Order: sequence, then C-alpha cells, then structure tokens
Amino acid sequence: MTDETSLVLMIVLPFAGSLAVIVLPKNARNAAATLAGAVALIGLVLAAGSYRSILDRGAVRSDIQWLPTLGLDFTLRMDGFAWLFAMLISGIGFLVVIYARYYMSPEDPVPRFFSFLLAFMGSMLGVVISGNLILLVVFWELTSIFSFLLIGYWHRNASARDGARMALTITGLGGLGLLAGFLLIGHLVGSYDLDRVLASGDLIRSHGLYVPILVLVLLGAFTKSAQFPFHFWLPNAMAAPTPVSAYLHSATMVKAGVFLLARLWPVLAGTYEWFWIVGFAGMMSFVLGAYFAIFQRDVKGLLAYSTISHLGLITLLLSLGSPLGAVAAIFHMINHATFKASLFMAAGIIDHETGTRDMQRLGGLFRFMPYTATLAMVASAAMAGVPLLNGFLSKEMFFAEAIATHADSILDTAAPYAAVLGSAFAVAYSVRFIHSVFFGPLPADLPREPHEPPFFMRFPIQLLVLACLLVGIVPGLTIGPFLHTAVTAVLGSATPEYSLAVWHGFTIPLFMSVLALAGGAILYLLLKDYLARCEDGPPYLRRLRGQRVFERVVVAVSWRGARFMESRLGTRRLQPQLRLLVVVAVIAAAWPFYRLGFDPGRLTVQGADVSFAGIWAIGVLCALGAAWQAKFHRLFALILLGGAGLVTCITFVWFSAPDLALTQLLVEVVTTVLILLGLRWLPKRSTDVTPGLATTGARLRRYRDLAMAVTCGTGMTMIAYAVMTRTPPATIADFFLTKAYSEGGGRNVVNVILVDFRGFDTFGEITVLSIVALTVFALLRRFRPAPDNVAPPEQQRLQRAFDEARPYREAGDTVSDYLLIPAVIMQWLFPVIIVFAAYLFMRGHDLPGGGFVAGIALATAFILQYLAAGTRWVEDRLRVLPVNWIGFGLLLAALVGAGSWLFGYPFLTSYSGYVELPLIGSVPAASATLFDLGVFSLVLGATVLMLIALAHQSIRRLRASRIAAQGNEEIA
Amino acid sequence: MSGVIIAWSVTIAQLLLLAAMACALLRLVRGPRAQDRILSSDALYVGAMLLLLTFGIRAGSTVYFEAALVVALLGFVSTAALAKFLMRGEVIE
Amino acid sequence: MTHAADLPVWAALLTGFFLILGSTLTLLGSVGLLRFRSFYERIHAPTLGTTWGTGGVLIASMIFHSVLQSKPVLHEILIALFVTVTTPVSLMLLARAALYRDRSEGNDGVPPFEAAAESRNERRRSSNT
Amino acid sequence: MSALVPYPLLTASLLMMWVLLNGLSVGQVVLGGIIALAASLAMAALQPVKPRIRRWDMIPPLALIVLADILRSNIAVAGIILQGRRHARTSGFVMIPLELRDRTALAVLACIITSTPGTAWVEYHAGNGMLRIHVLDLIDQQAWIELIKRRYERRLMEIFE
Amino acid sequence: MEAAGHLIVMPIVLPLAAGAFLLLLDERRHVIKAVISIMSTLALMVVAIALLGSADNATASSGAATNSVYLLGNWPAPFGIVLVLDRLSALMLVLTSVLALASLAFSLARWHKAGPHFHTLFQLLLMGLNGAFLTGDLFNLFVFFEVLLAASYGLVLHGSGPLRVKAGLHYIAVNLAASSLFLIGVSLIYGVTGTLNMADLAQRIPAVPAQDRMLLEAGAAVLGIAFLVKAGMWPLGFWLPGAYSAAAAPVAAIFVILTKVGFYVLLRLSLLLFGVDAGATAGFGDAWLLFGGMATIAFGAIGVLASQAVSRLAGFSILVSSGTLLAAIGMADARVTAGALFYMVSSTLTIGAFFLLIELVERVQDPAANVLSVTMEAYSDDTQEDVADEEVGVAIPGTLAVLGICFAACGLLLAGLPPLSGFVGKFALLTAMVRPEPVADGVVVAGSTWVLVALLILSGLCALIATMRAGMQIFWAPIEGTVPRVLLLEIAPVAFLLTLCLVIAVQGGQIMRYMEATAQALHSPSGYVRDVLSAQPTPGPNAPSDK
Amino acid sequence: MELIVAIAIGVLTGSGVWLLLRPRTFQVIVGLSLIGYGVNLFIFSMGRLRANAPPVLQAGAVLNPADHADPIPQALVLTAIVIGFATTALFLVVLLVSRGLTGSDHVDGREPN
Ligand code: NA
Ligand code: NA
Repeated sequence: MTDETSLVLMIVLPFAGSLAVIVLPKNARNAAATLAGAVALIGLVLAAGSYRSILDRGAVRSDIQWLPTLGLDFTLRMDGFAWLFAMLISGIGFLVVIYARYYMSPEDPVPRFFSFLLAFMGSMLGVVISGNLILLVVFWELTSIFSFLLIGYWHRNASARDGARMALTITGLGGLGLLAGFLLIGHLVGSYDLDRVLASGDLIRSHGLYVPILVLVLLGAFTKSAQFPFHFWLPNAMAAPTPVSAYLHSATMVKAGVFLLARLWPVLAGTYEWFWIVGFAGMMSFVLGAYFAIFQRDVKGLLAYSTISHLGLITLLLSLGSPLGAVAAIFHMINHATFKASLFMAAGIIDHETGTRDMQRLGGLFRFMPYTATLAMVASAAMAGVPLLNGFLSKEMFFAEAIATHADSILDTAAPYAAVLGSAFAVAYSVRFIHSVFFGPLPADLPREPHEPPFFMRFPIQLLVLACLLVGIVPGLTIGPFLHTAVTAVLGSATPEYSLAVWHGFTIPLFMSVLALAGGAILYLLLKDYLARCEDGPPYLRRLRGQRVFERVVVAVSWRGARFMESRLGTRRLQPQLRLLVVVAVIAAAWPFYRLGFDPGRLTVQGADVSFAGIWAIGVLCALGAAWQAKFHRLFALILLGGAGLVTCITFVWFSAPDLALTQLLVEVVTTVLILLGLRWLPKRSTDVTPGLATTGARLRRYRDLAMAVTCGTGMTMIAYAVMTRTPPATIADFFLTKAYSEGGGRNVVNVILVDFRGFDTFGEITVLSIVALTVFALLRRFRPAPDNVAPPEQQRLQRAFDEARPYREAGDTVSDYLLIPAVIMQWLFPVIIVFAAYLFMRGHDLPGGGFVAGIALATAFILQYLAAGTRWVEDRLRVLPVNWIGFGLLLAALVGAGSWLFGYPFLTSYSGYVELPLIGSVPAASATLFDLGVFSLVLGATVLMLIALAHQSIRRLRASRIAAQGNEEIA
Repeated sequence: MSGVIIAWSVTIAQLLLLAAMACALLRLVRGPRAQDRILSSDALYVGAMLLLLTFGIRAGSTVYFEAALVVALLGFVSTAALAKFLMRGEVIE
Repeated sequence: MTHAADLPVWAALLTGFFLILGSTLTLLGSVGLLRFRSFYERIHAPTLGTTWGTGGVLIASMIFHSVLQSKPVLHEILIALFVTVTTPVSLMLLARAALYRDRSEGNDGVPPFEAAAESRNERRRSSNT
Repeated sequence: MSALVPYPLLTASLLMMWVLLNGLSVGQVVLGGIIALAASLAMAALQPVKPRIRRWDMIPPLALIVLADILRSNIAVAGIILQGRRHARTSGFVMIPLELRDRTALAVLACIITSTPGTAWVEYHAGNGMLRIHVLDLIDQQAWIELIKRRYERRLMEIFE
Repeated sequence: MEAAGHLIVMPIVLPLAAGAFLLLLDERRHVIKAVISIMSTLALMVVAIALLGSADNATASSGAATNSVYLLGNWPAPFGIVLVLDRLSALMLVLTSVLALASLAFSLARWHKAGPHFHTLFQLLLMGLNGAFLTGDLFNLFVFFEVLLAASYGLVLHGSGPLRVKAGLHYIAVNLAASSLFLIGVSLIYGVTGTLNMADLAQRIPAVPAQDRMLLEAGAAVLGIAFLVKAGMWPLGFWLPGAYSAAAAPVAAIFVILTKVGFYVLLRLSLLLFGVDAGATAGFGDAWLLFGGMATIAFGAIGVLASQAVSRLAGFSILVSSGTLLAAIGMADARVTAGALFYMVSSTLTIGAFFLLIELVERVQDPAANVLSVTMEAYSDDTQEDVADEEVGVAIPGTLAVLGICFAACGLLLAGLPPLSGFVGKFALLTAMVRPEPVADGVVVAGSTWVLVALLILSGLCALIATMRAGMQIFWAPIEGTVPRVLLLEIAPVAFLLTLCLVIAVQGGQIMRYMEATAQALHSPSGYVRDVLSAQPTPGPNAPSDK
Repeated sequence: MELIVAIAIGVLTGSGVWLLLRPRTFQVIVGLSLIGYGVNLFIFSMGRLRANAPPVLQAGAVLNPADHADPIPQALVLTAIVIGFATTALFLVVLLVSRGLTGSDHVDGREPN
C-alpha cells in the first residue's frame, strides 16, 4: 500500500465505519464496539506503517483535486508532528473504544455513540493531517460538530444539552474565526497549501494584516483548547459520557488548539503580539485552571480544570517563541494526553462503580479497588509532575523555559513565579483527587457497592499508565526519536539541542519542582478540612462563573437583543413596509437626477386644448375625491374612481389609442361590479369619529404620508413631462407598423402586436388572468364572512319583514317587483351583447377589438343575467363552466402556438392568408385568430369565474344560515 | 370652409359636453346622497360617450365608434349594479 | 382636419348644427341635474342627454361619416337604440331604490307604499261586491 | 322552423345589427346569420316569456308618436331648466292603474316613459298592476293617467295582447 | 428548424399545457392530477438538464454562437420576443425543476388536496419561473414575473387560514406596488431607448445622449427596486419571512427560488445593461447592491437569531442568502459571481429542504399537528375536496433519527459549516472576495469587502446558534416515546435535496468550473448581444407567412 | 398637452400613493387602482402623445410610419390593464377573506393598539 492510499484511508475509514455503525440495531453493542475498535486499530497500524516514509522524506502527501480554482484541494500531508498526533488519536481512540464497550449501559443507543466517536476520530485525524488550511478548517469544524453530538449524547439530561450547546457555540465561533484568519493568510500567501504557508512566515509576520490574522487564528485555537477567556465550556462539557471526556478532553479535541498553535508556530510565533496575547492567555489558563481545579467537588470537574491548566502550560510554552519552548510544548502535549486519558477513565470507573463523582461523598475506595486506585495514583503523580513519570520531564523543561528571558516584560518576569504557583496548585489538586477518593473513611451512603471493574475496562488505563512510566523513566529509548521527528517537522532548521534525560543535576528547575511539590502538598493539608465540606467552586471566585456570564451574554445578544433589533430594524405591519417602499423608490428615482441634473424639457402651453384641460380638471377632481372619500364613503369613492377611469379612457382616445379606450371601459365596468360584490362583506364604517379628535401623532403621520404622496406625484409628473417633451429615439415601432399588414395580416397594429409580434406577452398575460381566477375561486371556496356580515344586508331584512308583515304580500314581492321590468330588458340584452362580443372579436385584427374585449363583453352579458334574476335562476338555465373555459382557452392558445412546430417554425409563428369560401368570397384567415379565440375563451371564463365565485357567497351564506337555523330549531 | 365649420362646431360641442360633464361631476360631488351620485355618474358616462363620438367626427374616422358603443350598451351595467346595491345591499343575490 | 376639408359645406353645416344641438341639450340636461332640488326631479334631467342630446350628436355623426365615405354609415342607430333601452334600466332601478330609502328613513314628500296597496284592496273589494 | 330558429324576430334583428356594424355583403350576412342564430339559441336557454306580437302594423305609428313626444318633452324640460326657479312648478308622483300585463310590453312602456323627459317610471306592483311615475311638471294627475293609458297603454295592448 | 431547437421553449409550454389540461379534469380526481403534475415536472427536469448540457457544450465546441436564441413567432430580435438560453438560464431552469420535483412530491402526501387547483397553480408557477429565466425581453420579463407572482399569490394562500391570509395580504400588497414600479421602470427605459429587447438595450445604452441619461438611470433604478423587493433586500423584504413561514411547506419550498428570480434578473441586467460595455453608465447601482446586500445579511442574521418559530428562521435565512447574493452582484467581479452562483444553488436547495423538513419536525414537537391544521376549520360547507381527517403516515421507528440527521444537515448548510455544500459555497464567495493572490500583485481589498467577509462569517454563526437552539428544542427536549408520523414520500424529497447538497460539495470542482464559465460569459456580455441580435428567423418557401 | 397629461399622471399616482399608505384595505385597493391608472398613462406617454394618429392602418393607403402613434406602449398598456384588473380582483378577494377571518378590515388584520 502506498503512503498516499494509507493517508486517504486513515481519513476515509473512520467515516465509513461511522456510517456502518449507525445503521446497526440499537442493541448491537459488541458489533458496534468491535467495528469501531477495528477501525481505530487499522488507523493506528496505517499511521505506524508510514513512519518510515516520513523519516525518509520528511512528510507523506496525497493530493486529490477538489476545488482547484478556489485553491481548496483534498490535500493530506503527514509529517512527524502530524504523525505523532495521528498515533495519539488512533491509539487512544482504540483504548477508549475498549473502555466504552464496558462503560456504556445496555440501555443506551450504543451504535450511535460509536458512530459519533468514529466520525470524531476521522475529523480529528483530518485536522492533523490536512495539507490545506481550508481543509483543516473543514475537519476542525467537524470536530466541533461531532463533539457537540458526543457531549449531548445523553440529551435527556439538561446539563448535557447545555454543555453541548455551549461547546458548539464557542468552538463554532472559534472555527469561523479560524476560517477568517486562514482566508487572510491565503490572501497574503496566495495559496492555502500548508507547505507554502509554512514557508511564508516572514511575509505574514511583516504584513499589516498580521495582527488580524493572529487574533483570528488564536480565537480558533483558544476556543478549541479551552484557553482563558474561553475556558468555561470545558467543565460544562463534563456532562458527556466519560469515554468522551477521556478521548476529547485529554488527547484530541482540546489538543487541536495547541496543535494548531504549534503547527503555525513557524509562521506566526516570535512577534511581540504573539508573545503577549498567547503568553497572557496561557499563563491565566495555567494558574487559574489549576486554582479552580483544587476546589471542584466533581472528579471530572477537577480533571477538566486541570486540563485547562495543562493546556495553558502548553500555550505558555508556545508563546515564548523559543524553539526549546516549542519542544517542551510538544512533549507536554503527548504526556498530558496519556495521563489525562487514563485519569478520565479512572474517574469513569469510580463513577460507574459507585454511582457518584462527588469527592465529598467518596472515600476509602482503595480497599475495594486497589488495582484501579494504584493506576490512578500513578497517573495523578504524572499530572502533578512527580519524578520518574512523564509529566515531570515536560514540566522540568517548562521551568527551564520559564526562567529564561524571552522578551523584556512583566509577563516574562512573572513567568517563573506563575510556573511554580500553578505547579503547586497542580500538586494540590492531584493529591486531593487521590486522597479524597481512595483514602479516608468509607462513606455509608454510596448509591452502589463498589468493586473492581471488569478487566477490559481497566486495561486501557494500565497501558496508558505504563506509557507514563516508560516515558518517565527511559524517555530517550521510548519517546525520544519520535519526539525528535515531530519537533523537526515543526521547527525545521531551528530545531534546538535538547536533552530528555531524567536527571540534569541540581538545577533551578529541579528546585522549582521540589518547591511546587512541597508547596502543593502543604497547600492540600491546609485546605483538606475546608475541601471536605465546602461549596462547589473556588472561594472568592465562586460567583464569577465564566459560563454564566457567557450564557447571559449569549441570551442577551442572540435572543433578547436580536428580537429587539429585529423589531427596530424591521416591521411586521404593512403600512410601514409600503411607506419604505415608496421612500426607497423615490430616492432611487431621484438619485440619478441629483447626480446628473434634471432637464425638464420645453414648456408648451400653446398646444394645450381647453377641453382636454377641462377633462382632466374633472379627472383630477375624481382622483382626489376618491382618495379623500375611500375611508368613510366607499360607494362614493368607487364612483369617483370610475370617473377617473373614464377620463383616462378619454385620454386614450384623444391620443390615438382606441383599443386602450375600449379595454379600459370594459374593465372598468367589470371592476366596478366586482368591487360592489365585495363591498357586501366589508364592515360598516361610520363617520362618528370627527377628524378634529385625531391625535397629534396621527395627524403628523398623515402629513408625512401626504408629503410622500405629493412627492411621488410631482416626481412622476416631472419624469413623464421630461420624456414626453424629448425627441423620441428611433424605436422598434416602425418595424411593427410596416410589417403589421404585410406580414402580420392585420391593420390594427396594436392587435397584431398582441396576437402575433408579441403574442408571447399575451400568452403570459392570459395565464396571469387564469391563475388569478383560479386563486379567487380557491380562496372563496373557504370563505368565511365576519360575524356581522353573515346575515343578509339590512335592506333585504327590512324588505322581507315589510313583506311578511302585510297580509296581501308574499315575502320577496319587493325584490320581484323591483326587478320585474328591468329584468326583461336585461334578458333581451343577452343575445345583443353576444352578437356585439362576436363583432368585437371578429374585427379585432383589423380594427379596435379582439379576443380580450370580446371576452369581457360577453362576461358582462352573463353578469347582467345574474344581476337581473339571481344566481339560481341563471344556473338553472345556463351551463356556466368557467373553469373549463379557462382550461380550453389556455390549451387552445398553447396548441395554436405549438402548431407552428409542425411546419418547422418556432412557437407562436403565425399563419395568415386568405381563404376562398363559397358565397362569401375571400376571407382573411390567420392562425392568430385562433389564438385570439383562446384568449377570448379564457378571458370569458376567468371574468365569469371571479364574479360568480364572489356572487355565490351570498347564497352560500343564506344556505348556511338556514341550516344553522334548522339546527337550532331541532335542538329546541 | 367645411374644415373650419367642422373644427369649430366640434370644438364648441366638446366644450359644451365638457360643461355637461362638469355639471354632472359637481352634482356627483355635492350629492347629497348615494342615488344622486349614481345618477350623476350615469350622466357623466353619457357625456363621455358623446365626447367620444365628437372625436370620430374630428378625426374623420370610425375607430372610436366602438368605444362609444360600449358605453351605450354596457355602461349602464355598473350603474345598474350600483343602484341594486343601494336597494338590496347586494348586487347578485 | 384633412378629412373634413373634403366635405360639402351643406353637410358640414348640418353636421355642425346637430352636433351643437345635441351637445347643448346634453348640457341643459346636466344643468338640470345640478339645479333641480329633489332627487325625483333630478332623475328627469339626464334623459335630455340620452334622448335628443345623443340623437343630435348621432345624427351629426351619421351625416358626417356617410357623406365623407360616400356610403350610408348607419351604425350610430345602434347607439341610439342601446341608450334608449339601457337608460331606463338604470333609472328605474335607481328611482325605486331612492324611493325605498326615503321611505325607510321616513323622509317628507314621498308617497307611502300603502297607497299602492290600498288601491289593490279597493279593487279587491270592488271585485267582491 | 321554430325549433331551429326559436326567435325569428330576434334573430332577424340581431342579423340587422350585425349588418349595421359590419356593412352589407354576402359574407357578412352569412356570418351574421350564424352568429345571430347562435345568440338566439343562447337566449332560448334563458327561457324567457315569449312575447307574441299580434299587430305589426301598430308599431310604426307608436314609434312616431313616441319620437314626437320625446321631442316635445325635450323642449319642455329644456324650458323648465332654463327658466330655473323663476317659474313656480310642482312635481309629484302619479299612480296609474295599468291593465297591461305582458312583461315585454311593460318593458317597452317603461322605456317610453323613462325616455320621455319629464316623466319617470318609479315603481310597479305586479300584484295589482299599479304603476307609480314621477312627473316633473305636474298640474293635473288625472290628465297624466289618461295620457299614459290612452296614448301608450292602449296601443301596446293592441300590439302585444 | 430542427425539433431539438424547440426544446428551449418547452420549459414554458410544458407546464402550461399540463396546468391547462388539469383544469379540464374533475376536481376530485386527485390521483390522475398528481400523476400528470409529477410527469410534467419530471419531463421538465429532463428538458432542463438537456438544456444545461447543450448550454455547457456550446462554448466547448465552437467559438460562434454560445447562446441559443429562440425567436418566438419567428420574428427577429429586437422586434419579436426572444428566449435566450445560456449557462445561467440553464442553471436556473435545472435548479427550479429540481426544487419543484421535491416540493411536488412532498405535497402529494397531503397538501395537494388542501385546496382546489393546487397542481395547476404549481405548474403555472413553474411556467412563470422558467419564462422569467429564459426571456430576453424586458417587458416579457414583466409578464412572466406577473405569471409567477400570480401563481405565488394563489399558492401562498393555499390551504387558507388566518395566518396565511394575513401574510398573503401583505405579500400581495407589497408585490403589487412593486409591479407598478416594474412597469414604470420598463416604460421609462423604453421611452428613452425605444426598445425592449435586452440585447438591443445593451447595445443602445452606451449611445444614450447625456441629457437623457438621468432618465435612463431613473428607469433602471426604479426597475431595480422592483427586483429588490422580490429579492427581499432590506428594508424592502419585511414581508418575506411572514409570507414564507405562513405558506404551506411545499409552497414555501418552491418559493425559495422566487427570491432567486430577483437575484437572477439583477445579475443578468446589471451585467448586460450596465456591465463593462455600458459606457458612462457602467457599474450603475453596484454600490447600492453591495451595501443593501450587506444590510440585508445583517438584518437576516438578526432575524434568524430572533426567530422563535423554525419556519420564521427559515424565512430569515432566505434574507441572509438573498443579501449575500445581492452583495455579490455589487462586487461586480467575475470570480465573486461564480462563487455567488455556487452559493445560490446550495442555499436554494438547502432552504427548500429546510422548509419541507420543518413541517415534519414540527410534528415531533406537537403530535397533535399530525392532523392537518386546515381540516380544523369549522366552516367549510362545500369543500368536498377537503383532506380526510385521518392521520397521515405511520410511525416508522428511526424516523426521529432520520429527521434529526436531516435537520442537522440543514443547520450545517445554513451555517455554512463543512462538510456540505453550504461551506463550499460560502468559501467560494469568501475566497473570491479576498483573492488568494500574492500581495505582490498589488491587489487591495476594499474595506467594504472586509465588512462583507465578516458579515458572511458572522451570519453563519447566527444560523448555527439559531438552528442549534431550535434543533435541541425539537429533538433533545425530553419527550416520551412520540414518534412522529411521517410518510416516506415526505422524507424522501428532503433527503433528495440534502443529498444533492452533498453531491455538489463533492463534485464542487466540476460545478465551480461551470459557474466560472457562466460568470465569465456574464461579465463579457458582448457575446450575448451578438448572438441575440444576429439570430435569423427560419426561412422557407412554404413559410406560414413570408418572413 | 404634455403638461396636462403629466399632471394627470402625477395626481393619479399621488392620490394612489396616499391611499396605499392608509390602514384600511378598501383604501389600499382604491389606491392600487389609481396607481394603476397613473402607471398606465405613464407607459402610454412614453410613446409620446400623438392626437389623431391611431396605429390602425388604412386599407389601400400608402403606409407612412410617421403618421401613426407608437403602437408598442399601447400594447404594453393593454397587457398592463389586464394584469391590473386581475390583480385588483385578487387583492379584493384576499382582503375580503382576511376581513372574514380576522373580523377587521385593517391591513394588518387587527386594529392598532
Ligand atoms: Na306577507
Ligand atoms: Na323620463
């Protein structure tokens, strides 16, 4: 197998395994664990197998093209540093799988757990062996996501949900920051390829964008590694199942941050900003984490704060910018992973066996589980930095670096003291852990009777503790060469000389170690009694909970703040929206004039016709009147609206547009009837409220709207005037005028445009009409009137009562008398209008008219019948099937359009010519006429459908109220 | 000569019709009640129809005729609907 | 006015006369509409426009177009016919509606409904005897 | 014949209308005939009360009378309008008992009365045949009743009944 | 003219014919209607894919006409109306049909019975969309806009109910006002240039005399506002979340493409009419789009955070997506355009899937919602087409897991997190904005671009927080043994769309290449203009008319 | 003449906009109709005003395009009238349905507080 393949397999296998595991049945514990373990083991073997190539070539690479033009390829690149991490990830992953098999309860949906775990492993491997920064971000975010799922595994538990949410929010935020930082790096370097980036350190550090890059990348790293001030998510994440903590919060997830810092160390480190930001965060995390750890009652809480502290130590080491510091940091990454993973597992065993993790409730467990206790003690000792254990070695290196001078600053001066203080705290919490769990009196009220766990649950701890010991005693033989490979991969030519010996003689670091060990022990002795009964959390800082502050901020910003902002920046009311639309449109239209000036054109008065001016005096009055009266006098406004329409229609005639006048008039009639039909269902509106009583605010709003209306009107006037007084450009109109008859076969150019030149527009237009008619129909199907509209109108009730009160009258006499004579005339008009509609239709192509006006005219004939004799009467006599007419019209238009395909012409190509008919002679025949017939049928159907659907509401209500009345009678 | 006669008479006729429409509008605005307004709007329509016919004469063309015909044949539909609404509170029962 | 120039003067004069006659009558009708004091009076006014007002203009139009096109152009008759047939519909509906409203509001000067009913009762009585 | 052409008079009138609109030619007559027939068939679907016209010859005289009356009334009403309020004038309602029952005939009467300026059809009671008209210049109620009944109703009854 | 040449018009004629035919069938024949509708949509997808293939091959084969031009009525441009197929329109067609298929399949579970003529309206909506994407004529664009809007009015109200009607009223009122603006804009442009054909306009605009230019620009600006209303730009898009969240799930899903019509037109017109060849008016409106788009992203992100209901969250994420695209147009850079196109495809599929999913997951929250809400309307007397009251679907174990996975996928896609296409899209945009080129080239990235980059990233964070909050509430809140009743027919479309998101992420290289070619063509519009204006009518001795 | 038409357009649009911003649905629908008139006239005016030159060709006459008004805006207005009619009808029904369901004829479906 080539190295490339094994690289790809290392990534692909965990994800494939994850998918395979998740489809397993819920109770397939062993199968899931076996599969997961196998995947981890294969990963370990694959990684191990490529070590030789890494030694030979420095790194193995695999390039798969993904988004080459964007500089994002699936590039994998494993050097010594990545190799070390890959080994840790798959190795500890394997151990965690074994451990989890015994830890997880049979009731849990275990396949899901292992699936997430494998996916996480894959993502983590991806982070360490990505050869492209963006790909790294991809895997980085995946680790956040899967850690979210793993932390929230027991999602019935509120603390698991909170912990998961917080972890994802913070690490997700960091990931996005990282993405931004990498984008900037890409911007500077011209590539996202890791090799090129690593080679461009000088360029980046000297550029003005260095600080933003640094801050963004650190945001990613610090959030991931739970560094101050983003540390607080980690303790909350302890709600995760313990195997998750053992894996994510010791060896992998949280290590990603410091991994990244080390990875980019050659690019970003060594500047003043780096030293300050990274150093400060590291020191704070180191000391505060350790301090907080002492006062945790929860074993896992203690370990979580300890993790923060140890990662702070690593960060601090990296901040120094010295190669030796980097070596120490990398070394401590490995050491911390081993002892912390084993400690988490031990904590899990304790929890598993006793049912609690509260150190105030635990004690004396050594008697019940001496083996586990011993292992835990060794691991704790490593954590505390006791000699002959791996923790001691890296801490020693840390002390050595702390006393060296790197930059002349307070931070540098404070480093040795902080180092000793933090280490002493570490000793104190380590001792506390061991002492309060395994020694002292046996508590009486443990939930379960403790005993040693099954062998395979302890086995992973044994291996890890063994590693701690081996590395601690013979570092040169065990970790030495591998560490060297890793360090060389990071530092390259800057790799310093360093020694992994256990004994360096009596040096200051040794003295500091002793001081820390002794100080820590004394500190624990002093605090022992207090710790046995104190509240959770450190004294003085107990109230200062980062996580609570964070949650408050998150809620304030992302919930209350967002809602406030949304209501301020937006609205759910219609009027403001329309107002905004008007304002924006006015600004948009005015802007070009503001920029380029406004030339209104010449003012012509002599051409003005007095009659025309008079016509528009009427029109203007109608329009203003309609605007004035629409609130309280709807009928009046409707009539005035009709007046304005009429004047518009006259204008069309005046300026040579007979077709428009015709259409406008017909539409006008139908619209009036339509709105009248609607008025029936609107509420009564009284004029009781006198305008004088309006509030100042309302009046101001009205003035504002008035100003806007005036602005719009003026604007339209100015623009229209400017265009009308300009010489027209050479338009496409001449083509239509010259070709209408010769090629379109019609003299009415407008109609030829509508059915031929631009028949496609008409095609769409009739579709609109049919859609609207269908919508109206659909809506009215479910129409429910307001309570005050259910009863018949007042007039009808009064007239009915009038009729009923008189012995010589039948109910309904009034209406039948009322309509008796008009109905006769209206009926006789029915055939007349039909003929008229046929006339309008036939002449359309040559003279004003056409399918549309004919359709509306015929629809009017129907409406008239409904008006005269009522819905029932008409529908008893006529088959009114408007939906079918619509369908027919639409299909006919489409078929006529498609008919031209038969002749090899594009859609809607028209045929026009003359057909010789016997007796009649030559008759113009154009396919456009058939198209127009489709239009006619559709318009008729749509208009009738809309009006009739509305009209039907009256009889529906009548029927409904009758049924309701009958129901009431039956009940009574 | 004919041209002048026609032009003048059309202009005068249009002004007279305009005055007629203006009177109708005045009544429309003044009301006082809905039936007056509806009646005036009907008168307005008739005035408009005649105005359209005068265009036919002025333009020497019959293309405006249909518009007038539409007013004559269908213009009453909206008036009738308005009137029925007044009487019955509902246009189609 | 290119077309009109071709017209014989008599036709032009006739056209002008009827045109102005029709318009004047229409205007008078509208003036009546404006000046009459009650609705029932006003309802008479527009008929001036719909009868001879329309008639005048239509005759003018017929003469003009017939002479101009040298063939009878009579379709204006249709307008006269339609107006005559349709105007009553709206006026009847409107008058009845107004009457109903006046009655239900109890306005003065409106004949009570019972007048018509009583006469029916009278007839019934007379037929009984 | 009546099955094919349910309303011959109507069909003929419609054809007439068509020809008026489109001009006279063989083609237009054929086309107009088809359309007129189709329109009459549509009318037949409405099942209106079929009017029977018995005296065709009475129609032209009535038309002439009506035209003359309208012309006269036009002048009269124009006079009233021009006089303005100087002339004392009373308007009012007149109740006319009609014997005419045919609805088509009534419709024609309505057209006549309404088209005549100065008279307006206001309400009609089908139950007792009472018609109320409004007269602009009302001097003698009885004279109006006589006028309407004699001048129009009698002739219409002859034509239709 | 060869039969294949007519393929361009099929995306318009096919749904029209299907929709019209459906009208002739009895209302209660739901099954046959559904079958016809699905068949039509499937055929549409096939046609669209074929067109995409031909559009993509056009340039590869020859340097001649790269845009297929269809002369409707056989009238030459600029006189007749033309349909123009280029990569962009083909892409939009495919996207529309894919989304349509998913929505339609979803609706067959029950929504299609919730009111009359659903399928007809749906087909006509597709007709309007396809027409808008294909037409090369400004006024014809208006007509198709109206077609799609009219159908959308009908569909947004489908199923009725107070919430829907109220939101629909706002939606309709705002869009009617916008349609007036559209007309004003188009006619003003005609008044100044004397043409309606887009290619002809592109040719005439540089020659518009200086004293007329302000009129032209005013027309274009007003027109732009009409499109921006559709695209939901702040402060013109407040109607959008309400209308979309109130609409029935399949309707909301297909509506996602509606906002993209605004984007499409703005992209097309701003590059064609005011692109590099536009002379003095080049680059008109770009700054407004950029800042307007940024404001929209910000508002959308705030809205996403502030949303209590998931459907509103989805509505606001449309605003985020829309704002992103508008800002991308404003950048007026071919690489950014390419990224924007990728982003658009991804976000359209995502939000479409999300809207469908929301209805399903809401059944998890509220088992009572298993019964269709519209059937609870007490008052419906002659609604024989009403949906039966029976609970839809059966409780399949594992449903919750599938829904959860889909929801998580949607969350990732919305937030732009890996590994799905949401990340690729966002990254494509971001990387094009910051241009990973050596600084030595002297490339300076404008300050506004950095703000945009920050907005894009932060809007992702907002989406992450909001979807996480919602998802945890739905899936992780303690519920006891309620397995929602979901049909396979309902979950399959969601899975289909999300799988597509995965596929386009994996196949990102190829797709980006297409997008880049599209963007290149858009940014050099002379080819488009040449192809349209040089298209010749079909000649022939037996021509239906001699043209 | 141009000035009169321009003022007409302005008044129609202005009145329409005023109504569009009012709270009652009926006001809005009347406003939309008025805006419709204004916009239609606006479109129409974009072809410039020509009296007595309808784009209807005389049979047998020699064609001179300059003798006829621009037919395109007329065709566009026709389409716009139809679409305007359709949308007015739709809006009317929607406002009726809204009024029925909410009991209010306020555009927001409820009276402001
Ligand atoms: Na009675
Ligand atoms: Na009279």
